[in-house]
Amino acid sequence: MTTHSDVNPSHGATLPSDPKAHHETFPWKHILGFVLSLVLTFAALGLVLSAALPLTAVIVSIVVLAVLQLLVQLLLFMHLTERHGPATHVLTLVFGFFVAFTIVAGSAWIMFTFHATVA
Amino acid sequence: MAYQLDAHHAPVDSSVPLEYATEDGSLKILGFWIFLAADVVLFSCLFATYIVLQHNTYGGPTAQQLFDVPGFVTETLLLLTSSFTCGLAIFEMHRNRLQPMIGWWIVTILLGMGFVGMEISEFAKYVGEGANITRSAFLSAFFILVGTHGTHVTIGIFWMLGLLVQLLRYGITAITARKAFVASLYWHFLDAVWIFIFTVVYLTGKVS
Amino acid sequence: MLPHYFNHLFVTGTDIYIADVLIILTSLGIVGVLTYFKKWKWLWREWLTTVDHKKIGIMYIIAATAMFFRGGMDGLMMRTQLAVPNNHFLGAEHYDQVFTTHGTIMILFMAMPYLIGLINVAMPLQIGARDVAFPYLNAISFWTFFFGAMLFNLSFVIGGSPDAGWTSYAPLAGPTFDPGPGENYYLFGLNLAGIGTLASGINFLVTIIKMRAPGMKLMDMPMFTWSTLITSILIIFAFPVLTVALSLLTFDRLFGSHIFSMTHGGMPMMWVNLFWIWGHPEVYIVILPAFGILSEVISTFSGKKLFGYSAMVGSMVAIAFLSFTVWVHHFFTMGAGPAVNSFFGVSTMLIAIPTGVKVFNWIFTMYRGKIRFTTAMLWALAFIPTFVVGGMTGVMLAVAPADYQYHNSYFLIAHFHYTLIGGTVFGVFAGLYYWWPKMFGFKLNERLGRWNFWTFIISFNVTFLPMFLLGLMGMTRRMYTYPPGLGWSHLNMIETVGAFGQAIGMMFLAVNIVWSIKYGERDVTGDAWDGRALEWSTTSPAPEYNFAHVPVVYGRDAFWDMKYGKNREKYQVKAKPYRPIHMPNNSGRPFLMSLAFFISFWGFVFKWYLVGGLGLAAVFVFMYLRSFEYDTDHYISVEEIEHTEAAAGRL
Amino acid sequence: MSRMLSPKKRRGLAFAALSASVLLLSGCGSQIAVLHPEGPVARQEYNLIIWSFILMAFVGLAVFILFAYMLIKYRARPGVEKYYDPNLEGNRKLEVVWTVIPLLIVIALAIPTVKTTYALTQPPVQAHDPMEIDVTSAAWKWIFQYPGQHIETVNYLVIPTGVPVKFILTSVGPMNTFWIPELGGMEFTMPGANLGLWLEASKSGVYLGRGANFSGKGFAHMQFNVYAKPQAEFNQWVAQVKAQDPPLTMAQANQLVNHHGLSPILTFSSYPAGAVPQNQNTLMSGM
Repeated sequence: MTTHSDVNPSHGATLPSDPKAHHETFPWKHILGFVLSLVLTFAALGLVLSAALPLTAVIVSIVVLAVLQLLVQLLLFMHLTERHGPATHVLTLVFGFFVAFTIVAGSAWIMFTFHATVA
Repeated sequence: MAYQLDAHHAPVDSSVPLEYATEDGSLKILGFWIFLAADVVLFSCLFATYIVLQHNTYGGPTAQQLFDVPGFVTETLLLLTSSFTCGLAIFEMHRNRLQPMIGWWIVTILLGMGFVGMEISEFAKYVGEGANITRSAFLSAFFILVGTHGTHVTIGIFWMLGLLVQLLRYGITAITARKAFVASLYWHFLDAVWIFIFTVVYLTGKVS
Repeated sequence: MLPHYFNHLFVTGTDIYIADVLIILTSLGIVGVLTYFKKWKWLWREWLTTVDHKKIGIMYIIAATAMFFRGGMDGLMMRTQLAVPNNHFLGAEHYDQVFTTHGTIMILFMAMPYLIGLINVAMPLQIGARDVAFPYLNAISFWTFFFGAMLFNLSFVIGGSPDAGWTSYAPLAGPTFDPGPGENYYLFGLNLAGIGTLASGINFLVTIIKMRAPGMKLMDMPMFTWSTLITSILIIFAFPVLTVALSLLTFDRLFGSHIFSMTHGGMPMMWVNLFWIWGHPEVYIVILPAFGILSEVISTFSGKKLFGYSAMVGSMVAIAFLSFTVWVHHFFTMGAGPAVNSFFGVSTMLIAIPTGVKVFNWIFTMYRGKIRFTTAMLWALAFIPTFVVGGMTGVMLAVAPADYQYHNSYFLIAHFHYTLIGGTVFGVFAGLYYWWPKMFGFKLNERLGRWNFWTFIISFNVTFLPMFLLGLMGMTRRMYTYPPGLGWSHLNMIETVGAFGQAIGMMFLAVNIVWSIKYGERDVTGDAWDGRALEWSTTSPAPEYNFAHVPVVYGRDAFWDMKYGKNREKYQVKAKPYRPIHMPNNSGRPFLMSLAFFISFWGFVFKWYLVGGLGLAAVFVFMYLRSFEYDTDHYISVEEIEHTEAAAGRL
Repeated sequence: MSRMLSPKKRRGLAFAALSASVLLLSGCGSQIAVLHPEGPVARQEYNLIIWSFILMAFVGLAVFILFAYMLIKYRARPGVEKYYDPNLEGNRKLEVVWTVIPLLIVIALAIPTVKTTYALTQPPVQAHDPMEIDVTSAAWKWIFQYPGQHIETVNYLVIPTGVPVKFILTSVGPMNTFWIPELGGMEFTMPGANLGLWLEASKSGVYLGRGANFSGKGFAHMQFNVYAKPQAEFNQWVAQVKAQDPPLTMAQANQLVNHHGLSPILTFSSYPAGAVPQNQNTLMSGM
């Protein structure tokens, strides 16, 4: 996080900008993102319909593909990396993913093992 | 509304994208990112519930029997495309071109409506087959997870319609740009959530 | 069309009639006074429509105080019933309602709003800001909390209170075992208040990240502001979980889904799981701000810098992280297998380490200080040993196999009252006495304060210390009665005496407030306690705009530095001329929108879907109106600033 | 720091206070059930309770003594100025000390915790063949079925001493927990799930059991006696039940489950196969 107060632009250039991003005349990033998202979607669908891999491998692969798609949305569409001041939103989002992972993995772990209390 | 400033007018900083140009704009965009992070957690709870209950069909239809591949693939394509067109609208906004921006904005809304329409007919079909929310824990979790996403999308459509009116009325200003940008964040986010529904609910349902 | 329980819409029973009469009389009294003194317009303009963080904070504190008395009455009723074995003061059903409302109100409608109120009052002032980042949203937060609390309380007279415990475990709280509207009140009341809480979390986080006075680095912030930052993060990631849990149970109750039901493949344990994923961070949401208050108060009244500032920050961050990984310790006995229990047991014990670090740092903040025993300091000091007892028994509870013997027993009840009263409530009282002059411009009386303190703290221990023993004797929570001959009777009687002692202690607080309004020492300097952070650098109470000039900060303990520190010269720059100050407009919409929420959710409680739907539609209309509103702010003119500052003797 | 009590003195003081409080707690009459374990499970839990109490008391005393010392020594009084140092803001060494010592204490507590957690999933004494009892909580009564003996009791329990008993717990109503403090800690009863709990009574006697998780109106009355008898007497009791008591009919079984109310003590010489909720806990198929 920045060590300067970023409340007042007139106090100094605390809002860095990326002028390049705003002079593009053709939406290359968006088209790349769209193509990638289609490719990833159909790859996942193909994996499931072809039934070529064992069950666990299929599930792991399609979850990985979904995570890649999430990155496509965040990086190519949502301007996640554009920084105007400290990257608080990135930190918050990362912590959100940590909590989300804890909830999903933790719940599955707890709920699927709770019959096994006695040997 | 830059409450911090002793300036006479809220300054407009031309070195950053228009949506960040006012202090208020950058506060609200940060606030909305944080809201999205909270929404990640909200959906993760619904996903956790679905994952825990997905096999508890209680003699009712299973995911494998219920889901229809062409249907959910079409829904996915509609939403993916709308996310793309929404990105294009913001791209045009950054180039300060109102007409194309509004054009892509309207396309996005229409694609969103198509998605919601398909989802409603999908739900209606299931209910018609007796696979309603009261049939089993699996179906309860399914309808609530997918329905929550659908509700988010519906709210997004009304939101974007409201902004459409404001864009037509005021054009691209620091305020409308910020509002449109925030709505676009929401829309892309819902697309990302759908990808996980596509993967965890529909694809996994077909595979196991 | 009318639901079957329409017939018993109004709850019957002697005490309920008394409550009805009291509520009607109080309401008539308030209406009468307002009308007689022609204060309606004042109430609307100055309070109901305000977006000023200080006024919103005060409204939170007033509401929380009212809820404290309501929850306290519940506590007294419980203790009266349990004073002797086989008592018939309350029946089982009535007792069940009373402990349910006691727990829910104390956690969600007393502890949280007290702390959020104090945060609202002090945090923006501490960082030298003019308001929070989203003042309009702040008003929505308050009013949704307020109407959520009102909805929950309405159950007492219309429809019947919830009676499945504040934890509301399914399937007991499901439609089969609890068909009446009481449980719906719980679900909708909490969900409404939860909306406001989430918004507060986002609001405070953005405020702290983006609106600190120029020069104030994150590691320069007062510890209370740090605790607010961490708490906000916990709120943001914990409250969505509560929203989901409540909504899922609502679906089960209203629309016949089977998430938590006993049949059709539902899993009641999933409720327990989700509830505590929220519930454990919630515990830290109500304790971390109290930690922050404690740091401020101990440092101020020891006349010293906080000992181990970085460690204090680091330990809060560690606690926040760990708080999301310990939730199973609330249900070790639910048989999730030894691996799960071991993991969550050890992760729980780890929390003791950062907590211990904080305790030692507080103690060493007093080392080589000059300790002034004001009432605020007394509450803060009492916090330490009391919270240590709570914390140590917490570690004992984390020992999973031992927890099999403590779970749901009075040992657990004693433990969490030591943390929540010894921690949160003592912290809140310390904060109230400390920031009172900043809020109202006069101090509370110290002598009455000491009476308040000593009566309460002695009675508190008389009430809760015996509970540890009762738990080990096998007494479980939520028993409305018990037979004689188990050795429980004397201890229960002692506890009841203690409970009434606490009530007397609270009466001293009420008397103190009334007395001090009339005779309390005015704070004309703005610096009532020789304070350290920026809130003491402006007038008491602070003007609408907080600071005529936004302060520039050169390090920690900015105001202390300004008065005595090495940067004294830097702070004494010549005052620039005033410039107009940009402020948000007041708005009645947050109030009206929350009222629409209230009406809508009240409709849903009784499954009157038309009322529910229309209310929700009204909420959306208000949102749309806001979206189309462009005239949202105004400027305070230089003349007005000069006038205000002159009146405060600051020109 | 050197002005405070010497380490030796401090340790002595801590030990004295500690032993006093342990004596106070354990010598306080047999009514403190948790501190009077009558079986191997309860005993293991008791040992952990005492060990954690000792560790915590050590920490607690250190805190209380330091706290009192600071309050007395540095209170605002004439002469305090000579110590006063408003700019003191930390001490790395001390901070390391009060991070590392708690960490060691946590380790000292975590190891036996994990060990015991795993140990309690095994039958406590392997010498005897274990027996099984199916426990069902209903609104608001306890139903005990003995699959080995094929008899059923309501609201009381008879077990042989010295024999590990595997309780299979479920519920046909709200959740509850099954708790016999003198024999060991509690475990949940939940509809739709079978949880297991090992307990054993070392000697004969009557122990009090109760439901410990709130389950509605009749919750406070969900108390039951556990009669622990030597194996021979237990067998005799079973034979007597078989000879004297009526069999449970399906209609009666349904009545017990569906009627929400209290129940007197009941005994049945047999029960129908359909009356075992433990056999029906499957979530996937609807039957």
